[in-house]
Amino acid sequence: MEIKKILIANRGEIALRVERACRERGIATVAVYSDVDRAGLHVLEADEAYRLGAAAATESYLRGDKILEIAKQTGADAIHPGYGFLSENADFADACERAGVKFIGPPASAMRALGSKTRARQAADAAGMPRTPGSTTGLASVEEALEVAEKIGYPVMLKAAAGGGGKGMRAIAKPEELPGAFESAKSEAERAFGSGEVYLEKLIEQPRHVEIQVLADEHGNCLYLGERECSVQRRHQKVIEEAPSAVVGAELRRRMGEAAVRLAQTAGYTNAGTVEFLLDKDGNFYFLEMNTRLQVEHPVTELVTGLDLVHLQIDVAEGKPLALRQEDVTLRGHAIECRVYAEDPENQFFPSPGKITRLLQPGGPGIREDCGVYEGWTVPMDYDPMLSKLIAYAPTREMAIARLLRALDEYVIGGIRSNLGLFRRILQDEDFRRAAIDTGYLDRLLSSGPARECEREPEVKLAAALGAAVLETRRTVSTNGASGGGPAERAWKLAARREATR
Amino acid sequence: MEIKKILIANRGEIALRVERACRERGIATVAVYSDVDRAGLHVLEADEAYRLGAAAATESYLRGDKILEIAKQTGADAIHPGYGFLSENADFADACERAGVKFIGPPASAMRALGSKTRARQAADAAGMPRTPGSTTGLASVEEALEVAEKIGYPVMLKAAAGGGGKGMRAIAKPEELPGAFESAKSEAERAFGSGEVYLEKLIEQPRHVEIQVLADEHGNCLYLGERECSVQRRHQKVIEEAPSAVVGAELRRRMGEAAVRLAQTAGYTNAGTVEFLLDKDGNFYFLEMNTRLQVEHPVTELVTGLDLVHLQIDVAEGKPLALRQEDVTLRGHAIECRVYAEDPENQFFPSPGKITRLLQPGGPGIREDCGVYEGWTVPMDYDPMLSKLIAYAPTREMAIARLLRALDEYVIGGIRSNLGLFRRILQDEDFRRAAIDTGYLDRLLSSGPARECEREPEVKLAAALGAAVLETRRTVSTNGASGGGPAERAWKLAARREATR
Amino acid sequence: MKVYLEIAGERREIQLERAADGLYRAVLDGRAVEVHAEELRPGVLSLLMDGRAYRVVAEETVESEDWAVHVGRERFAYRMDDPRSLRSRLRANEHGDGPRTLKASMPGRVVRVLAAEGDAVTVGQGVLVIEAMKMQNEVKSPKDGVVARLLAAPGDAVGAGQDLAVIE
Amino acid sequence: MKVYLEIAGERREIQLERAADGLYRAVLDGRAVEVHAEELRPGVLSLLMDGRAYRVVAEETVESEDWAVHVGRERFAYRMDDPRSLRSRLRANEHGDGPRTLKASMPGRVVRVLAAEGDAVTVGQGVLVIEAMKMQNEVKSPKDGVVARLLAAPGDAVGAGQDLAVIE
Repeated sequence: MEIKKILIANRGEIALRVERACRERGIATVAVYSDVDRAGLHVLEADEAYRLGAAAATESYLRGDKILEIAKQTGADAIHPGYGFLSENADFADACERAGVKFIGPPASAMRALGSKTRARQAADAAGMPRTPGSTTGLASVEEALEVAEKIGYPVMLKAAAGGGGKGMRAIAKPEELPGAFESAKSEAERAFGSGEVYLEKLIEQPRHVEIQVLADEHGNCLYLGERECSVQRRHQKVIEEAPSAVVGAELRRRMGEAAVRLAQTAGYTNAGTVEFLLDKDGNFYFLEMNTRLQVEHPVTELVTGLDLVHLQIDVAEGKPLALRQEDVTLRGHAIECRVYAEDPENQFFPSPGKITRLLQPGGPGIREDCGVYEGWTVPMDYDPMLSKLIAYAPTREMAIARLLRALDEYVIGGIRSNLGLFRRILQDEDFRRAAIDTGYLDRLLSSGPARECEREPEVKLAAALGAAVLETRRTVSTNGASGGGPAERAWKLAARREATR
Repeated sequence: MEIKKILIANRGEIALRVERACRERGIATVAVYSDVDRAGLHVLEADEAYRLGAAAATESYLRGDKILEIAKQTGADAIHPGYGFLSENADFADACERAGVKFIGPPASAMRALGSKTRARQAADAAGMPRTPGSTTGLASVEEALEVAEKIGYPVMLKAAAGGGGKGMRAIAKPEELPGAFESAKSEAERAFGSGEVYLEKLIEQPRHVEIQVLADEHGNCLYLGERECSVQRRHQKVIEEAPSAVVGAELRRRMGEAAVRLAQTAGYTNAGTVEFLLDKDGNFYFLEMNTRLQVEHPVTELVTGLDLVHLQIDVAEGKPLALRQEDVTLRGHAIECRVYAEDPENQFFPSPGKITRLLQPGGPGIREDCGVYEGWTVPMDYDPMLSKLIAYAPTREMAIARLLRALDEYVIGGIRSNLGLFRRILQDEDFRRAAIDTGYLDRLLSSGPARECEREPEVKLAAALGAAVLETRRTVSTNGASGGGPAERAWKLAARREATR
Repeated sequence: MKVYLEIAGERREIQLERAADGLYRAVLDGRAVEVHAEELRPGVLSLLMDGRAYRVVAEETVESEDWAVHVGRERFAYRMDDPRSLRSRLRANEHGDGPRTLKASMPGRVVRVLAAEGDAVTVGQGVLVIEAMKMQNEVKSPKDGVVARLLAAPGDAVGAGQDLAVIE
Repeated sequence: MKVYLEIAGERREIQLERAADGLYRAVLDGRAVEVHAEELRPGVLSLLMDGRAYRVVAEETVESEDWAVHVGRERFAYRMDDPRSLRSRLRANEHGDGPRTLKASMPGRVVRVLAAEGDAVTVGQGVLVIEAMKMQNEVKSPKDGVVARLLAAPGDAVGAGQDLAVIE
């Protein structure tokens, strides 16, 4: 089946990224948007665009019914869900199938088999792949929890089966802590996910987060496309991802890859997916969970494999058998991605939505930016605060780090705060540079105090003062300000507005 | 020797590209600029910047004396010449050496050995590499020319030994044409290059232009980094370049590569260089000339090899032995570059300098742009009209073409004319798509008449009319125009200016 | 508000009414259309018309009276045709049988003058040669007539749109 | 022209004189410097000072009174300190012992109000909680005092810079 038109049920950079792939294939695109996204790039660059509703995701990007209706009305053959929103919603995938619209992702059955963490752990056992010791079904009582914990040994992790983002998760060092944690985790999970199912697993100390990209066609073929290391996390959210991992060699890669492929095949998985592992200090890996969609960090895999995952997703959705064999997949060079967020590192990473009044974007050799914003865009407060993904590719990890630092120097985001400075700090950190990272790395770095202020050179301070003065005088003398007006003009507007609203 | 500071004796995208590499290595950069380039990006992004003189290249970028003086005063360890300007000037390289400033390029002796086409042909013979049949020394008389032509057989090419850009070049089909052509080519060469030396070679019919990138260190090691196909040319100027060539297989690549390496080693070549060949229909290749510098089209080689040529150039200049062996050099995927020029394809490709009033640049997966301009930049009329190099990388040639077309759709250059439309035409052309190209391809395409106007869809025409109307009304009602002012405001300014200058 | 324009070789009369934030009701050559326009940054419009999305980018040409919009990959030159508009009035001066001014279409340097003041010239005949970026271009007479004035001499640097000669 | 500003924690007095196109002679805290400034596009300056090149980018914050310039990778917040400037006058209202207005530092939604009108509050005490992008932030009192007025209620959407409460 040749796909002629795709509705993209998403927004921001990922919607634009899918649109670009579609245009490269001559596939028409249908964008959907909420009220605050009318001026979004994904609307600008689509062939068709339709309004979903108000800003809240529940009124817009989570409205599977409306989205499917638009797909039918516009004659879209397929829906690409991106990541987040409806991308792992098995009911939506089912509804698409019933409506005869191809959902670009795995079948609902595979999503369900892997969506619950306890069921995924059962699938892992069925596939004969290592996972953390612990339960594979929900815990019925505190007593059962204590029993399991005793068997696997403390410290243990209590986790919500439906979990995500660290909610309903508790690390437990000794038996006395378990009863209280059990109750609070259960009720937190109940509130967050509508399911209080929790289970126990052995806590792996200082693990690395290493994940395997898999790709399966609808004819039983499944490949692994190398690993990504995502150990740099803050509150269980990935901040920097890279490929390959500095500590994964060919043999470990093959073993993890083959395990991931077995899991996917056991669950009848198709299309792109990611199997997440914890990797301990001794090189043992443990199945963590499977993400049944394209991931935010897929570009690092694309850069080191030379493949295009969205094109491959569409190939698979069209029913084509994979044109690649496992031995055709080779890794070359090193890629690192920074998730650029509208958040203020100096203010507990609080989100910083608002208007981007100044944007200078980096470029040049080895730099890819998957970006969904532009100068003048107002970052809505209603969604994930990711602005852009800045990715560097270079022959070696060391050069990729240097290249990213160079690109960060070129990058200016004004009007809102961003975490660009955080990346500079990490990329210059000795531990990161020698790849001595684990999932606790970033929290340790941040709790070690604020970034050491490098002594600013007097000339730079002088240039800043003179630059500010020159800009101010230009603003003042110009009768016709620049777009948006200079500071002086804005101050005037601000005063006028206040007068008006008094 | 570790290089700490580099002066970049160039402008535009290549100066910026070298600055970026330097910043990635922690090397300080010194920019130089002519009066019309004060607002150039290479000045903005440098650590230091010094004025050379008036716009004309002879007053600025060709002033080796001034440039070397600045290098000495700023304590620069090395000079990167980019391409063009002083990059193949052996006297300048000599002067650098005498001044103790490292010239990032081959030694003057190698430049001299390969700079004259007749001497380069002698070097090719010494290296035992195939070249076109014909003379290897200047022709003393018409009689000698007739004799040589008789021996190699018509049609023949008469060429200037010091030539470039097609000057002093004549294709000759039969003996009667030779005497006239001999005199006119000689005097044209004398005027253009200060040397009337001409020689004869057999004309290869419908050849492809295929060149080999070589890289040699100062310890006798030399590698070839695959080939580039540059057959799409207009008046002997490359328009589109790609790597690899669709018609070069592994065996031919090895033979051409080894021949190129032999030539470089015979001439004592170091650093990056390019050996150009003609490739005939039967797969025979003939040495054409060697370019003793980094080429405009080096990015396509970088994308398919995963290497960074400017970093490698600096490594070599620092005296490091090459860390790569020939078997480490592998090609993956396909890259195509478009040279974006300020020229008007609808007006005989006349240059179109002036202010870029609107610039929307493409991006996303697989797109690299090495660009030296920005919205608001005034393209000077004094230099080469290249604005930017747009490069697409993809797993296959077909996908790279589709990706470039997608990127071209995203690209808008306003205020001046550009050749973006020409690339769309070539990339959609059936012959180009099946790689049925030779150095005469583009001239044939262009002489086949103007681009077939695709019938514009009525909706697009409607959108254009409504868009224009909306923009016009917004301009009219806005009391405070956007940056630069709207059309209406500009019309007013234009009128006011006329009044003032009357 | 009524807008008259000449675009893609067609004259259009557009009645435009702003209905709500960004929404316009238009009557174009008698046909009613609704269009939603969002200006992302000055000169860059996102247009939605019946579900179809268009990127319309205004090309601002600084020194000329030819405007253009880019819709997707296509460029549409246009002229405002409102007889009341200043622009139309400016343009009107350039038409008719009166004197016509030759202008430089791009910045460059005058390298040759091919006709002297008082010479008769025919339409299409070269009057001056300008060089930029090492290429030469002939500036041609737009009509049959006489070179009334030469405003540039060999060696002069000229800017785009600068007057070069007047043909009567 | 004289400019007073507070930047990187230092007060600077800058006497600025435009000498030629782009060239300024400045006296900064008594020291004479020459600087060449080229504005590439609004807010983006190329500064040359004694051969050193700096990229100075003005950050335009729409709804706030804090300005900043980015020089290379560093961001410098600054305030104009000219007593005659409107901006300084605006800011003066916010200082001293008088009533102080609590403002939203970013757009969001008020989810909780932690103090009622008439309540005494101490410096640093939370007065309201705002949520944006699924994260919550306490808005704290800038001084010891009494909540004179509450200008927002739970559920209200607020814009950046919007007044939330007055502390007297």
